[in-house]
Amino acid sequence: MSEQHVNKVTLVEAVNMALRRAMRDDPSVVVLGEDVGTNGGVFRATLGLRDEFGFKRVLDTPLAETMIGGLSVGMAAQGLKPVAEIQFLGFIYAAMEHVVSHAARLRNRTRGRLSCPLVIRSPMGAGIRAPEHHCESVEAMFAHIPGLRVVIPSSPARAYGLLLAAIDDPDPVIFLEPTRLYRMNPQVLEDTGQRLPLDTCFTLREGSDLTLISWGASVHESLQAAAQLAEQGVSVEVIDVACVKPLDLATLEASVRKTGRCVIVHEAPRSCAVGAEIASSLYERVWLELLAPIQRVTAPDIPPPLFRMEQHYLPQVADIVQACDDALNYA
Amino acid sequence: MSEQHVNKVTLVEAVNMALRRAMRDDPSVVVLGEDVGTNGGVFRATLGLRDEFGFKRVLDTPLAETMIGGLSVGMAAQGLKPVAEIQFLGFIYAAMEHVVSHAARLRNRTRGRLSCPLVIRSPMGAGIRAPEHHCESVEAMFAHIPGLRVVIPSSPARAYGLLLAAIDDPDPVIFLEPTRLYRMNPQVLEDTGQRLPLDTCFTLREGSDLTLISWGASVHESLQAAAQLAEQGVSVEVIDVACVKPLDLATLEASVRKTGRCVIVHEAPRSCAVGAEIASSLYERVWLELLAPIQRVTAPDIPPPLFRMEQHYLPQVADIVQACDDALNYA
Amino acid sequence: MPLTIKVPYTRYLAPDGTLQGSLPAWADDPALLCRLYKQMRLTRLFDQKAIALQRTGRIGTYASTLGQEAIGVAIGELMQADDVLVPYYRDTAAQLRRGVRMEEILLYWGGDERGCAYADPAVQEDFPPCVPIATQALHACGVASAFKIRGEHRVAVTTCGDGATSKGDFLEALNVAGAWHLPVVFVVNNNQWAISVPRAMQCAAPTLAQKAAGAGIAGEQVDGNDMFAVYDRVQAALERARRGKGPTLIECLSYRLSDHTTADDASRYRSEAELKQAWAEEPLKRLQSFLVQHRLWDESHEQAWLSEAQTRIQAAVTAYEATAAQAPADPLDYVYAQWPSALAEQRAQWLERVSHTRTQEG
Amino acid sequence: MPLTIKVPYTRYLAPDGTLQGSLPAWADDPALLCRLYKQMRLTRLFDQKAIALQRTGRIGTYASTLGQEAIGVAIGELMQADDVLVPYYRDTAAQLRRGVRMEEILLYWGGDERGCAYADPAVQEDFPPCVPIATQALHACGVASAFKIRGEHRVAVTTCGDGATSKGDFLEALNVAGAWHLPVVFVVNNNQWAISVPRAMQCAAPTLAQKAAGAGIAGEQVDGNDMFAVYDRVQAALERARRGKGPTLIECLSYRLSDHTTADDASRYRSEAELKQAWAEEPLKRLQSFLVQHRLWDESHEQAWLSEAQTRIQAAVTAYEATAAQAPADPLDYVYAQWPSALAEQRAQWLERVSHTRTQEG
Ligand SMILES: Cc1ncc(C[n+]2csc(CCOP(=O)(O)OP(=O)(O)O)c2C)c(N)n1
Ligand SMILES: Cc1ncc(C[n+]2csc(CCOP(=O)(O)OP(=O)(O)O)c2C)c(N)n1
Ligand SMILES: [Mg+2]
Ligand SMILES: [Mg+2]
Repeated sequence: MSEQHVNKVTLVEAVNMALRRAMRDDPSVVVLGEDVGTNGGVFRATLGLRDEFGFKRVLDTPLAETMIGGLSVGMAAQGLKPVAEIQFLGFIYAAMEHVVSHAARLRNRTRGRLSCPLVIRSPMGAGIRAPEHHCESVEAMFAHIPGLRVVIPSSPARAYGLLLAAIDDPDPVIFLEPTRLYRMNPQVLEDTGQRLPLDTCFTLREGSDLTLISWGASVHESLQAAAQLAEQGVSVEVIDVACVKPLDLATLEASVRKTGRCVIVHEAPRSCAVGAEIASSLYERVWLELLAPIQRVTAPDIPPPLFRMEQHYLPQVADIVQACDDALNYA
Repeated sequence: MSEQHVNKVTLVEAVNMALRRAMRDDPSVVVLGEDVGTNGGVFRATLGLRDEFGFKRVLDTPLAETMIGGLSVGMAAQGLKPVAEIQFLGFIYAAMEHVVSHAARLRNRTRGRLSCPLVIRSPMGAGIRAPEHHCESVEAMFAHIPGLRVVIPSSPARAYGLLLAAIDDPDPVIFLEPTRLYRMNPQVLEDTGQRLPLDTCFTLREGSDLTLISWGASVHESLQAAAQLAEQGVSVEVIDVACVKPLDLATLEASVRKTGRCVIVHEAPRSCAVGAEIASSLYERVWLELLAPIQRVTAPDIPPPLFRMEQHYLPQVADIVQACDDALNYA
Repeated sequence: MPLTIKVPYTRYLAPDGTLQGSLPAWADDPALLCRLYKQMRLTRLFDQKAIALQRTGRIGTYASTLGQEAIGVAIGELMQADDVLVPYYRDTAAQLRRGVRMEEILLYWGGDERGCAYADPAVQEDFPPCVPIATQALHACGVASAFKIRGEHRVAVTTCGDGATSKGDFLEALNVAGAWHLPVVFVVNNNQWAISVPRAMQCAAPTLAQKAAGAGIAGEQVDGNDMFAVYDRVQAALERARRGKGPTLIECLSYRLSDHTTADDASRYRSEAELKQAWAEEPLKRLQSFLVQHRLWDESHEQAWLSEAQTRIQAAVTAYEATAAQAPADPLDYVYAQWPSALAEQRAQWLERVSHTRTQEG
Repeated sequence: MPLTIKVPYTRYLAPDGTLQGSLPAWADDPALLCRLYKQMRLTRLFDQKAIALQRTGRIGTYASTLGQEAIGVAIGELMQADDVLVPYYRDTAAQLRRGVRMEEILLYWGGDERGCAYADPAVQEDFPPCVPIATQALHACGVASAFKIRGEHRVAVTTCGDGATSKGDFLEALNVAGAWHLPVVFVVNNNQWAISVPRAMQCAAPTLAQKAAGAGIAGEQVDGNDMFAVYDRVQAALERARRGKGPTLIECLSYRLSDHTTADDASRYRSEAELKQAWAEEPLKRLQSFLVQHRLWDESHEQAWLSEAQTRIQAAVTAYEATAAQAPADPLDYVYAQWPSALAEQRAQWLERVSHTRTQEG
């Protein structure tokens, strides 16, 4: 097939494709949020949806995140499938009460009489030279909450398949899209409607010496680190967790059982992040098989700096390689 | 000294004593929240403060947690030391944006020009047969946020000394008070104004066979478990973490280095809780000295059930003893 | 010229039950009026029973509806079955009339989630009582949005207290209801107190109804102790909403005759005199006086109804107390549609633990 | 009778700079008027420079203040040094006049926290630009509470956009300001757009000023392109607040002549015709016309000021670009008053990492 016939899409285009597919296939899917209509979203994730599906299914909301959260709960309880956009993850806090106290609990509270099949999409992460609050990675705050699913795609294909699955899912899903990857590495992607599972990790590269676990934008650096290490003859297995709540520990466990060494990479500040849960769960399961302590490569426990210092904040390929070396050379 | 001269105070009375002491010593301390004035708070933590310090320093707010959070930020930036009460931890989410995006960052954002010396007090935890949302233990959501301190006392003396220190502290402190302990185990406590450090754990019982780490109401069951195990000749060291952010890992590390075994107990749901951070940090530090994997005794990953099933949700003494046995008998 | 505002106010019955002016046409229906009164009486008796059960430890904390019966009963009576009620925790009156069963209400306050499962088909889509203040107002807007998106002529009705009107959720809800012209009715039960905080400290505006102005929606006050006033205005608001004419905010002026909940002691913060005055204006006696004055009701009716009501309530209490324990897996089975395989281990542990404890307890 | 409301509106200057009626007494001060005009012109030139710097990658995303100069300059001019400004991100105009330096504003948008450290003593207690919409309104209430608690006759002034008036924070702020009678002035810069969402979709009320009614505070509209109107009403509101007469909400009707930020393309969602109309009403030209008509200003004044302004701006850009890199520890040193010993290890790692990267980069 010649280059020009190949339909390469970026991650943000894949999100758009999934939204369009879901809305075509299921009339109960509605999209709402700030600037999602005429403007197609500040990143263009909802581009063209208003034209195709009209004002009733693509709703520009007033500027109020609490309202976006609460409205989605009410719509979902009515059997709609709202896909709400929070413009940046740093603005989700006002919606927290509705996510934690209602979306995550309505089914349990009513013993299944009502439920909350909503998706909250939000761009996440640093590295795009954006202003303050446009760089957050607070997936851990949601991953702590029973009743939620938290999904973070790291490629166009996974964005497409996971978003479709998230919209199908009968329970609330927080769907976080790494802005740094929005326009990186376009992939060939057919609009097949094929879902990806919400309860398994994705092994992106097989290896036998060390397991490199990551999610979101850091998967990108993790793959680069694995490639560098391969040149040195080290065989690294790279796993994209993708669904950080609930966690598919079985896949992670099997890999670490095989390799005996593990490095976890994430962009969120270190303390009480998802990396801690993965590490402690793995220790509980494979303690005797571990050949070295699990390393965490993370942002430090500081707020994301404004963009001049942003590069220092984010885990770099060199940091990951270093951590892998440490694990590999552990006495 | 005869019984009747001993001044025994409960945890909630100790909180009241500390607030009164702080307000007497420092005119910049003000108390605000729902029902904190005339009513003295729904648990009576602020009892009598309105009478002593007047309307200007003990402020009944309108019913709006976002407002309580935002107002406290503004007051604190002006050099007041607001001590805000969120009536129950389950109602703090609406204040989250102000805590995370402002309180935790104002100093950093202005390179020290402005700061946020506020305290947010809130009753936490299950076990008092209260309605839904009155039983939350979401300390992990705050412990993940750089710029915050998160403090949880588990005795009247620690409530008193830590609250005074929290009010002194030049940065924002989330101060969580276990309702289950509010009226349990009164202690002799003098109103000396003595502060306790915000950066160290408290070793409540020394031991050599196993380290039992907990905080909040679970400290109570942990001590009981240690007593039971002592009867069987097992020497358990019990540590109250008390300050879950930042974490005094040095004390925990030293203890586990000594005992070689560790059990962590908390009331929050398991996934991505503070227990995970403690466990992974300890593994990183004392991996070679550990004689068994670290056990976590926690609530399951479900919302706190209404009170009929509450007892099953909370970690029980028997669960802790069992986990200790498992650690002790690890092959 | 400063900003000026005028807010409509409706009252038909004076506190002593005498008429002020003439009644609207719908009120010329003795059967309806007696039904409303009987439902209010039933509600109050049930409320008393719930408090008694709490005092003896057979349910947990309970929020009394004493003094708010006109509001809830009117709402419950007027809504159609396929409308959706999005209530707060002080809505026993409306919920009972909608079809929620007494034993369900007891189960809920008795610490059992099955109390919100609702057996009656008429309330399948109703929300359970909402505890986080004012959040329900937004859920109602979501429900109303769903109606509008699907082109259905249904209405969402949501209730809250005076305190709730200070919370952003309530105000954001009014705003989106206005911006989207949603079929939703907001009923504020202004019972003058938010726990210990009096209405005057909650807001400097003379009425809460005028919060509607900022959202560009209809707003009005009614005497919430006057069943005629509440019924009339709620009916009009439902009608408007159903016909696509937009949302309404109705502020009902009432009084919380009870403590905030059974965990509260209102004598700490409000005066005997105020309470006494409020009792003189309460809704049940007022409607009863009217009915008696117009010979629609008498002592024998009253006795007959009291006895039937008590029988029903006792049956509900018996049913409540006979409810079997929850299945051990219940607290897990409804967290997700399907318990995640990733958490299989936790499930096993939980089941073992619950059955172990139950065995021990005998 | 439905709820009715009347909102005051103030305008002195027609779009062509001609007077409508007579000016207030304070306006009889040519020096003041010229100073205001010059400050507006300086602001606009600086704004243009900032956009140019963004286009060439020398600062990051920038939110233009084009078309909002009358509002910001009036606020900055009228506030006393010990009042506190709690601005949002589109407040370059007010901040500059208050004493924030141009190079600080560039540093901030250039991705450097030192841009909010503010060297000028007059702005030591001012807040930095607030990004999370409407949250600043509550901070201003907190600041005003502090003034009131300490018995100080100072005022907190906070600004926000039209979109911000939908967010709970804004509405909760109005409410507590009313309930507590706080010395705070809320200035809404209603520039008709919240990114791509037009004013009409934000709220069904005909004015945003009437949101004051729900909080029981003063509210009014002014022509935000008319410096006389803005100045007059902000002055009155500051005066009221300072004298303990309570808060005011002022809605300034203006227009966002720029894209939302440099990351936005407004041509995607609004018409050329609308923009053209807005240019005909813009504030700078309007005041200039008035001044020229009254012989207070002429082309030679204009040229002289343009050249001085450009010199100042160029000096600021030079200072900005000459700013030394942050110390490696900066991002850690202000997270807490003292870096926690518990995190000592992270500090060491960070410092090593930054210095390592810097060395590599040369
Ligand atoms: C968000 C939130 N904050 C605080 C509480 C605790 N609380 C329960 S009821 C109540 C007062 C509510 O007063 P009002 O809205 O007037 O309703 P009422 O109980 O008087 O009917 C408070 C503060 C809560 N349930 N939710
Ligand atoms: C809480 C929050 N939500 C969303 C955003 C993203 N955002 C930035 S500006 C803006 C529009 C603001 O419009 P308006 O209040 O009218 O102010 P303007 O920019 O027009 O001056 C939005 C949605 C944000 N900064 N904060
Ligand atoms: Mg009330
Ligand atoms: Mg705007």
